[in-house]
Amino acid sequence: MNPQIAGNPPVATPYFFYGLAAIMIIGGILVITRKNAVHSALALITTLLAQAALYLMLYAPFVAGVQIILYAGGIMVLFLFVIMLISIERAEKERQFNKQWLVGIAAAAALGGLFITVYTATTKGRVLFPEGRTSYVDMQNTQGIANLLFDQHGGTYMFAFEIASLLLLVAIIGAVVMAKKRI
Amino acid sequence: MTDPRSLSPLDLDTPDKTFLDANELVINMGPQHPATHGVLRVILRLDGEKVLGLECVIGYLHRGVEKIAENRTYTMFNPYVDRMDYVAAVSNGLGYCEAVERLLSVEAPPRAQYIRVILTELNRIASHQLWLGTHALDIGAITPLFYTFRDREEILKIFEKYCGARLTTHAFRIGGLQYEAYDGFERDVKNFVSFVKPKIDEYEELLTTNRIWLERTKGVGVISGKDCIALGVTGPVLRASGVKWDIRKAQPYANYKNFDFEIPTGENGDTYDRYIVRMIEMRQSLRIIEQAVEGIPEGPIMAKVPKVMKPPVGEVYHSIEAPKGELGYFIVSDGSTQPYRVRVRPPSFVNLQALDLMCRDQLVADVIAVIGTLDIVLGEVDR
Amino acid sequence: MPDEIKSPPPPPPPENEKPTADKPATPGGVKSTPSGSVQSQTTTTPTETSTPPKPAAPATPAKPAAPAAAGHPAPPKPAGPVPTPWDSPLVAKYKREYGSGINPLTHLGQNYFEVDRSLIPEILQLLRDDEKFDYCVDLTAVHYPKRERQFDVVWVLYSFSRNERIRVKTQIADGESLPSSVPLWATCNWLEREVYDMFGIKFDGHPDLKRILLPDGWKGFPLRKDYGILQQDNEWVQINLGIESGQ
Amino acid sequence: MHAMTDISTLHYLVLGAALFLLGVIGVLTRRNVVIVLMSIELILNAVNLNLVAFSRYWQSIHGPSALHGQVFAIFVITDAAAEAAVGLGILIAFFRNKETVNVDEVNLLKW
Amino acid sequence: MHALVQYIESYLSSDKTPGTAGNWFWATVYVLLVFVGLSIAVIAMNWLERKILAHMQVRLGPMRVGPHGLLQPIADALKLLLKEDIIPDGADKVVFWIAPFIVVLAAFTVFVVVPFGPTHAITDMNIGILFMLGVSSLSVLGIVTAGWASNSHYPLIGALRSSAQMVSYEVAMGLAVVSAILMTSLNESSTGTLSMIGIVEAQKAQGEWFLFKFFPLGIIAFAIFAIAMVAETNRAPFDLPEAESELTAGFHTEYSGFRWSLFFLAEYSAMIAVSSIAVTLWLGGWLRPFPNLLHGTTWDLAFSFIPGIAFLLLGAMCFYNTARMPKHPLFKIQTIGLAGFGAVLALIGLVMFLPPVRERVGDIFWFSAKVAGFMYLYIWYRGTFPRYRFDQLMKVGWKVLLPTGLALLICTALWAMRSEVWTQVVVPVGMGFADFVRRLL
Repeated sequence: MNPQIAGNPPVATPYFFYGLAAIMIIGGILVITRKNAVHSALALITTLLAQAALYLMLYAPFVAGVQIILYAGGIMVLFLFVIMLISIERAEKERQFNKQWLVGIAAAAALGGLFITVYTATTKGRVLFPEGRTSYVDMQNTQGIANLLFDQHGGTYMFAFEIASLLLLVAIIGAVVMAKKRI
Repeated sequence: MTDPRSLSPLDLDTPDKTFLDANELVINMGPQHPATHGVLRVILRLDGEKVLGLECVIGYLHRGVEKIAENRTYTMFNPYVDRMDYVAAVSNGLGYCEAVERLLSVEAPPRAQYIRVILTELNRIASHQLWLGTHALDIGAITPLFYTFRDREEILKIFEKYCGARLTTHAFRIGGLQYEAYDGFERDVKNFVSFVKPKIDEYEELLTTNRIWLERTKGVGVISGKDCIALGVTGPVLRASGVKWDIRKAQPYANYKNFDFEIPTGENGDTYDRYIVRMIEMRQSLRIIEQAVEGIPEGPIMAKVPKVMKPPVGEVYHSIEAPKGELGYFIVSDGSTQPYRVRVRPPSFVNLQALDLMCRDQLVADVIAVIGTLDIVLGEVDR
Repeated sequence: MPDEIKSPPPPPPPENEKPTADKPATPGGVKSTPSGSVQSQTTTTPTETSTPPKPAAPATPAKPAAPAAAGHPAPPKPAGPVPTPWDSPLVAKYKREYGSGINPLTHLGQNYFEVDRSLIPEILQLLRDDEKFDYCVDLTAVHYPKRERQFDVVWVLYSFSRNERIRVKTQIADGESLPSSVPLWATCNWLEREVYDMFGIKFDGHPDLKRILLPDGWKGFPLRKDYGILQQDNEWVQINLGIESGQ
Repeated sequence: MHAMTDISTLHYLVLGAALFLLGVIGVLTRRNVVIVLMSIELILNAVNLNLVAFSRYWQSIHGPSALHGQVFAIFVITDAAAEAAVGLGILIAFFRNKETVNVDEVNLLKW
Repeated sequence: MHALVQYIESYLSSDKTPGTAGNWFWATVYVLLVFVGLSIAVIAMNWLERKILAHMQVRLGPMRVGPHGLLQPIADALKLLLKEDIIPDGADKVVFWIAPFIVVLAAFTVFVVVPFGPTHAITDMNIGILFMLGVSSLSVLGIVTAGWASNSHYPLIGALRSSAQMVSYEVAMGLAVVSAILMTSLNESSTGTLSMIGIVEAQKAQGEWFLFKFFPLGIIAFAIFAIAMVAETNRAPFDLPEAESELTAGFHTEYSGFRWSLFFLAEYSAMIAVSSIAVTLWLGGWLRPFPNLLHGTTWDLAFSFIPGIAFLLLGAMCFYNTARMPKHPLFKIQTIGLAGFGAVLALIGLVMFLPPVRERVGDIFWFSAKVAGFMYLYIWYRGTFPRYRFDQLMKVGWKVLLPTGLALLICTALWAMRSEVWTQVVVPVGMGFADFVRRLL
């Protein structure tokens, strides 16, 4: 495996990675198997928080913060709201899996096979993504992202930023119109 | 669920049964509820948060006072009268005694009438203070309750000194008073008036300009003067809707005519106006008490009334201005020692009828505020 | 205050000997202070009274002809004031129009009409619209079991503009019904419901005539004279409150 | 495990792939629309994980300012928020008219 | 022993917070210190709230348990521990059990980044304020699941209402925070930072608290945050869900005993957390008043005495009350208790005068004093304001706070960049327009 990346102390010991990965996998399984929608929502929340921790290990604190605020604090509240408003006890009693669940599993297995072959085939001799030497200073992460997003001379994502805001505007109006009782 | 194909896609106002938009919810605000001032049960028909209509179910505190009256002599029924509107017991007693005096065509001596006026006005202030405390508590302001109850304690002390009881005082007798004013009565009342005058300003400071209080009371539970008269609503609620009518001025009794005081009226008959009207009424009562204490005449405190009174056959209707509105007694006498029929016209019972009209299209939270502003006492509603 | 005192012709209420109230079966010999007798009137034999009271619980309010405790009431004092005919421009106008059906009287300074049952809706309408009696203070009834038309129904009206209060009385028999005055004054809605609840007088045209103070299933009308002070609707109490004795 | 010195990008890719698979299974096999929407969130999370992992790899080559992966991850999160909002809006409208939440009962193009 | 003292010395002189320095031992020590301090604060807050509210309402408040009710919070805690823990039948056991922990988790993890001093914070994350807002938004999840798990109609409505309230006021809070952070980038050294310690350093560098920066804007931002934070913790005028004189009861009605006390604990720590954000962002965190105006050693010395004096004053209050305690033997224990308590406070005051302690304790004292000021504000609100109706509450949230927040953000940005805006926007546009007019004529 690749040697220690110079300059940057690892955020946490590798065991953390395996622990968090396990939490995420189990959470994911719970999300798709739970009968009660609230239980699967809670499982999804644990997965999201574990992923935020993983981001910290990948030296991306800003994305971790956004993940907690937006995903766990925003979207999941939306989900819980809707689950409670629609009060779908009746739906729990019914069959949880649709008729073609077998086809679904088969397709997923095929996709899994594809991933495995790709990963194993390419790493026979050499490392798929060899780590470089340069170190990166963690303290400047937010500023780094800001420079990238808004700075003229750095690769600017200004245009993408405006499109994203447009997308959100459309989503807001769409959701409101959709949920209104009488238009 | 109707067959989906029959619903044309544009037909969006079909009634839906989900929790999300149950279009008519019937909620029962039961007899045991912190904000219904006693055992009143209100059945609310709601559209989400808006009140479509409500129906009051009363009678939980019905003790059959009028039936008891027919089995008691006139003097024995006197204490029962205090148990109806237990918050303003003194004015109940005044109404009943004056009605029977009218039946006997007897007049209480001037000294008795002055002391009666003082005690009734003190009782009006106490009733308004209790109203303000509980009304503010319902809307969420905790502090006024403690201020008003501390000051109300002073009045109850005077009652206790005068007639031994704090709440159901049974202070008056038919024909005058039982007890002579204890020495120092005038001094206590004067001290009380000077003590409570700045305190009422304190209540005003707490609430009158409190932005959230204004928002919770302005434009809530509006009722017009015309509707008030049609529904027979009287008292501060009627005056707040702009009708300048007070029995103490319109048909003076217990020589109210030789005290001068104003009658406050409001413009748009909402909860805020009723609050202002009652605050001014408290101050006017203080003025009456001051004038009465100055002018207490000497003389007997009891008119010549036989021990076992047998009023002549006949009937009389006499009403006074109780803190909640017009409290009337319709007494029919058949010449024996016991009244043949005593009908009590309770202001709270009639005012409560207006609750449905006032709460129409308000929000659930406002129903509590409107019940508070009507100032009903269930003892009087159910009798 | 009524100045002149007339000789006391017997007024509409019945003669005085009528046993004033339905006294519970007071045990002979026991000093019948009303409150005392009420408490001691329990079904089991109360130990403290000297002679054992009749064990039968006064469940069935047989009208005991208990001798009125006060003995034969003294003859009414002659001096009592008595209703005298009342005349005023208003009364004159109505007298001309309705003649016998209306009988204006005044007693102790309070004026009232005694109106025949058939004229009631008309008179009330006129009083409200022409004479501006826009506030119906009260509506109640009085039960005279001895008379053939047993109930007196009384409206107390008040006019803000004239600052005057009058009463309108009418006599109806048991079982007869009256046109509801809710269309005239909205306040009569609950008042009529209470009169129905207490006396059993029906008002046709009332939007929702049902009991207001007593529970809906209650049988019996308490304020009638023949309804005992201790009587309850045993059946309702047994069913709803589960008290076997019904008390 | 002696070779456990450090977590390479490959570890993250495998984890992302696993999450992706779970999401796909969820979408394909579940009948409840809410769970399907949640599975889509899972898929988007898996994508995010890969992006941030690549961002670390890219940083190790082009120096600390190469945070393209993280910026892109933020855009994916905003998109997920928009998608969730509209998806739930559709769900509410759908539930109000059809009283049911099951995906396979939405078989009419126009009802 | 000497090594230990030397080790502590080495830490005290280090310039980095234990978290950033990657020092596991000190980080855990700090975590313990902060949480012990927090629980003491919550207990003190419980007593203070009841006493101050009582005195505002012309009554005495708890007097019976311990001198002047000082042991009342402990009695409450014991009662809550011993009370039976009822789980409503049909309730969702798992979710019912998890919900309070989510709320407590959200309320407590906020303190990881709260800066009590330049080096006195558990860790100084690069995304400090973002982390705090994120974690405090997690408590909404706890409340919603609590309402759902109680399996009854009214707590569900109560939960939905209070979470709707918290979500909508989070938006307003975010805007106010952004405008404060924008001010951090104006001094020459830093390029604007999210880290809490960085923000306070910026205020120190710029020589004034952000409350007074850009005169009206700072105060408006602070006002928006102050209102939003009261709504965020469901307190005072916005305490609609709990104090229910209407129909819907609060979301934690089905809870009892220990679980209910968790909600109670979470509410108070959330209050302290949100006020510490306000203090850090606008009132200059641990900076003592007038750091630049009255700087210089004499002033520093004078200000450093204040913590000691404050504690001595508290001790004096206790002794004054012991004197006034009635002489009846029944009160003997209480007088001794109060005297002891006063002695402890006086002792702490004296210790604070020792030179080594004096320098270091100043930061923590000023920060706590400011947060205590906010706590008093909370209690004062509760004493005076009636309750908002739910629709008014949402109206204030969306129609008042949000627009002002947006306008505030724009104005702060424009004002902050006024030189650049002038040179790069107004001037060229003006010139172009003048040229256009000249060509017309």
